[in-house]
Amino acid sequence: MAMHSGLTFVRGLGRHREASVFAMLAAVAIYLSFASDYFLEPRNLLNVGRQASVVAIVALGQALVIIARGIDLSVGSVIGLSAVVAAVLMRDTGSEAIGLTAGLLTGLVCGLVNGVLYTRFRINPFIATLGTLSIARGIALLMTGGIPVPFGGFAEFVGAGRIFDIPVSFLLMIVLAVVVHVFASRTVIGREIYAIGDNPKASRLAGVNLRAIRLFVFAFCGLLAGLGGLILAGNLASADPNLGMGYELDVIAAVILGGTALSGGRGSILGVVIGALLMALLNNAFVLLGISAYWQVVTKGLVIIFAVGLDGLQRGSDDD
Amino acid sequence: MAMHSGLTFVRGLGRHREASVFAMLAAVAIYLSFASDYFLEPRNLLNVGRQASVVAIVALGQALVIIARGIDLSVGSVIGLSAVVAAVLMRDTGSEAIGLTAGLLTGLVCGLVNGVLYTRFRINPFIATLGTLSIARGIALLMTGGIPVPFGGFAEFVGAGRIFDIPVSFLLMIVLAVVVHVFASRTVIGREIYAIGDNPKASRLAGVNLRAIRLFVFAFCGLLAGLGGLILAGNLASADPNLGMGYELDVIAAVILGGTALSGGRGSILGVVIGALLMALLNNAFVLLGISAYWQVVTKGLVIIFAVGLDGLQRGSDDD
Amino acid sequence: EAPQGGSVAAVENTKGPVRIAFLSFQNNPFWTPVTEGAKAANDYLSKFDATVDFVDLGDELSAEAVVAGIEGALAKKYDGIVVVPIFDGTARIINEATDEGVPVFNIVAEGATESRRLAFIGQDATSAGKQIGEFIAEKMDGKGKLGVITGYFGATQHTQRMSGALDYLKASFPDIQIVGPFENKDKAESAYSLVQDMMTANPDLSMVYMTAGGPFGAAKAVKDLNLTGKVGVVGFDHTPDNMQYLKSGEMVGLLDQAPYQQALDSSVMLYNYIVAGQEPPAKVIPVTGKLLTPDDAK
Amino acid sequence: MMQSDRMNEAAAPDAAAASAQPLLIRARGIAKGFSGNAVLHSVDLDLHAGEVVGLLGENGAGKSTLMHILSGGLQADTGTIEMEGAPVRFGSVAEGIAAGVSFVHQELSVIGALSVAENLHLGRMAKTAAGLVNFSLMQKASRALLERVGAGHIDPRKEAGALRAGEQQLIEIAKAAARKPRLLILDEPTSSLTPHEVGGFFSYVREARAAGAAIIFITHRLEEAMSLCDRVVVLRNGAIVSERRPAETTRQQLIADMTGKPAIYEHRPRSVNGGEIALSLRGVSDDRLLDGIDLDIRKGEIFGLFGLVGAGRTELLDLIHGVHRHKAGTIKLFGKELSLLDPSQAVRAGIALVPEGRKTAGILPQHSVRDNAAISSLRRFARGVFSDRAGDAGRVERHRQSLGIRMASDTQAISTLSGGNQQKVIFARALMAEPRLLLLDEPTHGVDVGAKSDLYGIVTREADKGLTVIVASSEVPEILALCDRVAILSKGRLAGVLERAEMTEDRILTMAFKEH
Ligand SMILES: Nc1ncnc2c1ncn2[C@@H]1O[C@H](COP(=O)(O)OP(=O)(O)OP(=O)(O)O)[C@@H](O)[C@H]1O
Ligand SMILES: Nc1ncnc2c1ncn2[C@@H]1O[C@H](COP(=O)(O)OP(=O)(O)OP(=O)(O)O)[C@@H](O)[C@H]1O
Ligand SMILES: [Mg+2]
Ligand SMILES: [Mg+2]
Repeated sequence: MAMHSGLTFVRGLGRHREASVFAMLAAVAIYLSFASDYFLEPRNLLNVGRQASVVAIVALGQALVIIARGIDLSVGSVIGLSAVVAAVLMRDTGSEAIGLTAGLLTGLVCGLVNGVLYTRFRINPFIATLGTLSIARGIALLMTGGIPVPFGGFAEFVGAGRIFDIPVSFLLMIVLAVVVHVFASRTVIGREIYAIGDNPKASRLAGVNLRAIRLFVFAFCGLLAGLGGLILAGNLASADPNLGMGYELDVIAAVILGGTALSGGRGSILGVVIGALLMALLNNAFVLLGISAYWQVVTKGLVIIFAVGLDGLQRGSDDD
Repeated sequence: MAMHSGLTFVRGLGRHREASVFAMLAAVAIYLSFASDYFLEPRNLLNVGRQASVVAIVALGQALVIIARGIDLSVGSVIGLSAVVAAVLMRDTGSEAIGLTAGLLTGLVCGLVNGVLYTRFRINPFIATLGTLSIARGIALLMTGGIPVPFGGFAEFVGAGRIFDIPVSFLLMIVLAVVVHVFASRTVIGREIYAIGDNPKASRLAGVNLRAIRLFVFAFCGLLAGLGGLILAGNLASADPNLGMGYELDVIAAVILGGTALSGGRGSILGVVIGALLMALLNNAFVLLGISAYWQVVTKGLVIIFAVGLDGLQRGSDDD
Repeated sequence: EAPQGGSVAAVENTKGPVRIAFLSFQNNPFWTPVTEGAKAANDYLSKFDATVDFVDLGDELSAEAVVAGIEGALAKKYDGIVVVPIFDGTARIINEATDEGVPVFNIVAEGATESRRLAFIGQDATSAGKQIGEFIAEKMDGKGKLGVITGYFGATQHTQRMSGALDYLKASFPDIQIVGPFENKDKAESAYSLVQDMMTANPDLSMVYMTAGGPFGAAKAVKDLNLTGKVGVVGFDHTPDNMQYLKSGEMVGLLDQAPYQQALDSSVMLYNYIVAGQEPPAKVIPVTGKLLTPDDAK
Repeated sequence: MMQSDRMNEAAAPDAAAASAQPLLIRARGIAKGFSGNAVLHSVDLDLHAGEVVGLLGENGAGKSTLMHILSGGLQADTGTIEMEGAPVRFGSVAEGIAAGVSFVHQELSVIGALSVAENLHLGRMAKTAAGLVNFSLMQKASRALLERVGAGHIDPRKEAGALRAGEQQLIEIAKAAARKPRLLILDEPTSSLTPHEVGGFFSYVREARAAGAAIIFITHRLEEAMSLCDRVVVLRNGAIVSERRPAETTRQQLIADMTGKPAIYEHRPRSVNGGEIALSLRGVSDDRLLDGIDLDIRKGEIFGLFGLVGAGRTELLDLIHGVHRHKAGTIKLFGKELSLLDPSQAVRAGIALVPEGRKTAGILPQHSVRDNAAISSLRRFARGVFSDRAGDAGRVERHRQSLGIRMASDTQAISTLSGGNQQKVIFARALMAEPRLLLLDEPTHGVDVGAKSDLYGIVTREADKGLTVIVASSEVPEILALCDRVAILSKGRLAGVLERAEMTEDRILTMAFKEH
């Protein structure tokens, strides 16, 4: 019975784009469970989960942006800025609540700015968010003078704490993934996000409020980046203005590895999480197997290509 | 007469997407000529040209890739790998010709690999080139053990030399820009590149060899990245395996600032050069005006947004 | 007499106004004392009709940025340049400046290629690595497992610090087993995860050596794993985050590069050369970093 | 200047029948131009509730533009619109929809990533108490809706992108129907429907009329207009030139109204029997559908390919053009075996295709008319590596004249041409490649009657000069008007080949149903 439904599940996956990344994830995991005695230890698996969590959480927001045919390059900087704002306010007001709220709001506001630049000023999101990438990082540096600010309390619990040995950030990721999955597949706004990504013009003609939905996805992505910043800084108990630098590529890679099309309209939330897990698993593998320095870099590239290449070969020449 | 044709030129620009970046470039230049006594000195202007040249040269190739609806994230790593291959071979064989040829070939081969991954294995170019980004960097590290290799001779002349006070790399950029412009707008392949970016399926049915053209643009982009690597390493007289790291974003930004649409089918070569010049001008301005590092980061973001935002406002809501 | 924090005094200015460009970066707390040193030099030298203009080369460290910065300073006709050339590939432009009669003083780190700079003051990365290696060997009692995390694979300074320590340890203490190196791209969060994974695969690890950015991430991981006292982290730079863990004991050794003094002394020596032709005491002026241990932090 | 057969509303007795119903829309003096080119000149139009008005006109006459203005998608330069006596001015499509105007566009625009049910409810999805989308309710409602427009066989859970063009068209009609419109605009809704589907669609339109909606029906199939409409309005060059009741007019009369001349293409007997074999298929199969096709087509022949939806016509043309590879059998062009890897090789071998699906497979939307027309022949006329831009202009101009393409200039973006004119540009593209074998897949979709006969004339003229032509069509009249012989496909098999003398509508249809 369980066996059978398991099979159906796997077969169901086969039809989806995330299938090949999932296969790659499974392959790496199976290989690791033979190659390293430590891999299957619950503690290690949970570590991998924690390491994937921030990328996965931010990638949830990014996935919605990309499904809606946008892109947000600023997430890495927003991570840094939100963390810094939260830490500075927490330090200056002494109130955790104010600090954390301000951190999340910062993410939200950055997202809204991106959304407004896109919808009101009609700036290509690639350029608009490349701009805010720079601006947000600059503000974080200006606020702190480049010096990390200590950060602790509840955020540290979220970033580094555990409940029954399970990292809180991993639990949070699971909860958020479920919420975003339900949101994307079962709510009106969720469905409209897919619609505008697939065919913006037709969606607008059908009465979908293009601007509102676009603004929403950018704001939501910003909010999640803000949350990611709090988790990351909480984990380190320190808000570094350079926190999250370069995360945009990891996050976008997780989204696309997970089978979301950069051209919009298609994508799965499950896939995003698998993509983030694959990337965390790779880093874990390097350490567990003690792969030599430069081969780590090469291997990472190869795995990324294989993960998606399997899918391409299978699909054959049906496109174009 | 000259006045009149100048006006026509400006008006012609107004209709094009690159107009607003050009306006921004002019605005920054005018501001600088008042704000700094040194800006208008020929020596400084030529410096700006030289500083823009590598980004511009690589962006020429990237522009064709993007016009054909692809993207190449690996250019930064290809810059590094080509430089390293050239330097190592030059050192080991003692022959400049072998080294330089090998460097260019390395770029070409990297581009071909990207192209094959896309056309044969149907891997989304974003992912394929993200993979080669990592692989090429890893190979460069493996080849050098992470230690920069001295590099000199003709490449140093190209990278750092001057002819009548004009930097050779700047001259090379001008020549290449003209060649690529003519190529893109006047040759069969050039026009086919635009066509496949606009509607790949229709172009294929109309007899355009989709695979061949896609392979070509990636190969050409790789070749130019290889050339960029030689120039950059030549300028520094040293081939560092980390050379060009992060260049992909600058290069793509120059392309998009110049008015090329990420969705393909459209774009101007002139615009690409303007985009690269704007970015070099900004860096020059920071040094000339002594703007503090953190404000540099903020300013850069603002200028990028303004440069494109002008255009968006002017166009109004014609899309979607 | 020498200014506070510096070791060189300025000579009388008989030449008229002197302008020095001080080219440096700013992307993490390491640069704060460098900036302050430059400011102090400006304050001190202003009494001698000389200015030291701090020019930020931005937050992305690269040879190209250095080259562009020197080109800019030459265009602005400065009388001398203090620069942090960090990478290979800056030698040519430094030579060009020297040829034009603008002396260049290198500080902090310079590429492997010799340039005709006036002088270099800074820490030799390889010997700094060796200094840390000796410290590690002593702390580990000559045996056990050492995890290594480097900033960027292929970054010269990081590589030299790493091999300075590892070559020494391999030669003198074969019983020390090395895990890694792994790359953290100067990121503390990445160091955190790496230490977590290293401890999983090597529960008997007793020391972590970080060559570049983000050592406090490694220290935080040690703390969260409740291994304070069992596993120690050694690294570079006396930044506030690092110092905090030196106090709490996860960090057991921190080497600094006396950046304030480097910035101040170089500016004054360059000034002395410009106004009086006074050569610096040596072509390479070594700075021995101060190695702080938990005892110093208390 | 323009001869006008316009009925005088007050006087015309037949208008009384319609005007027994209340006047819904009263448009006066509507004019519209695009960058200086006038497209509509002072159009007056009245629409009554419970009336189906046919809107006919040549490609580019301004039909779609007029409809965009009525629905709020475009704003008129001058003129007024009243709805039930009150002036209205829709600033956007949304305002039009709110006022009860539904517009089924000429170009398909379903959301491929969403299910049929979601497509039908886009912009107004039902929610459960928990705030989630109520899929079961939507599916139920969708079934009812699809049933109404005669598409009950479509599963509302299916992804819309996987449906055939005709089915997608029905989805769009159902979407409009769902809004219970007061004014329903249908811009060439039948162009990709099968005869059976057209029947279901007609009964929906009649039902909507009975429910009191005003309906505008745009088509290039005059029979449809004659059988469905209460009144037929003809637009020519942006002005209304006649209004007639179907019962009181003829096809010929309507054509004359549209084109200003009474011409209509008649098949001219041709003889190609002596010619050499241009294309020969032996046992051609693919692994999906086509099964052992044998055909011999002579040089200069116009050869028809008929079949029901999904019979495999497109698939067969694709194999000949190298879009897919055949899995068995041989294809010979003038005695030389073809084994094409790509359409680019086909074009080089002298095979050109006018594909089915203008928007997805035909036009390069961001390119100019000239570039669109020249893309297939760039290599043929290249001088070295350079393309012959100047020559292109001349060639495009020649084809513009011979095909009667209506445009302001050949540097205009093709997406600003009317649908039928876009199709003519694609035709020009194929002809400019100077092929030996021309493959036409549903070549006159969206092309007006006048232009259709022009195109038939051109095809025949080229065939007389030795061009071999294969025409895949779902319209029997087109086959009858054009072809020397016809092959009928049925579920991927060759049901038979009919000589000219044997070709009748009955026989063709009977054979097409052979495997069903
Ligand atoms: N956005 C635009 N810019 C410029 N010209 C346009 C634009 N839209 C329409 N036109 C022109 O207006 C004219 C009328 O076009 P319209 O689409 O209304 O024709 P139509 O009667 O619907 O033709 P068809 O039967 O081919 O669909 C055409 O000549 C077309 O080129
Ligand atoms: N790439 C494909 N994969 C799977 N099935 C396909 C593919 N292309 C076509 N088919 C199927 O093959 C059948 C024949 O399609 P084809 O387009 O050749 O038919 P047709 O006779 O041209 O009819 P029409 O164009 O009216 O649909 C259809 O049922 C179609 O769904
Ligand atoms: Mg129309
Ligand atoms: Mg067909």
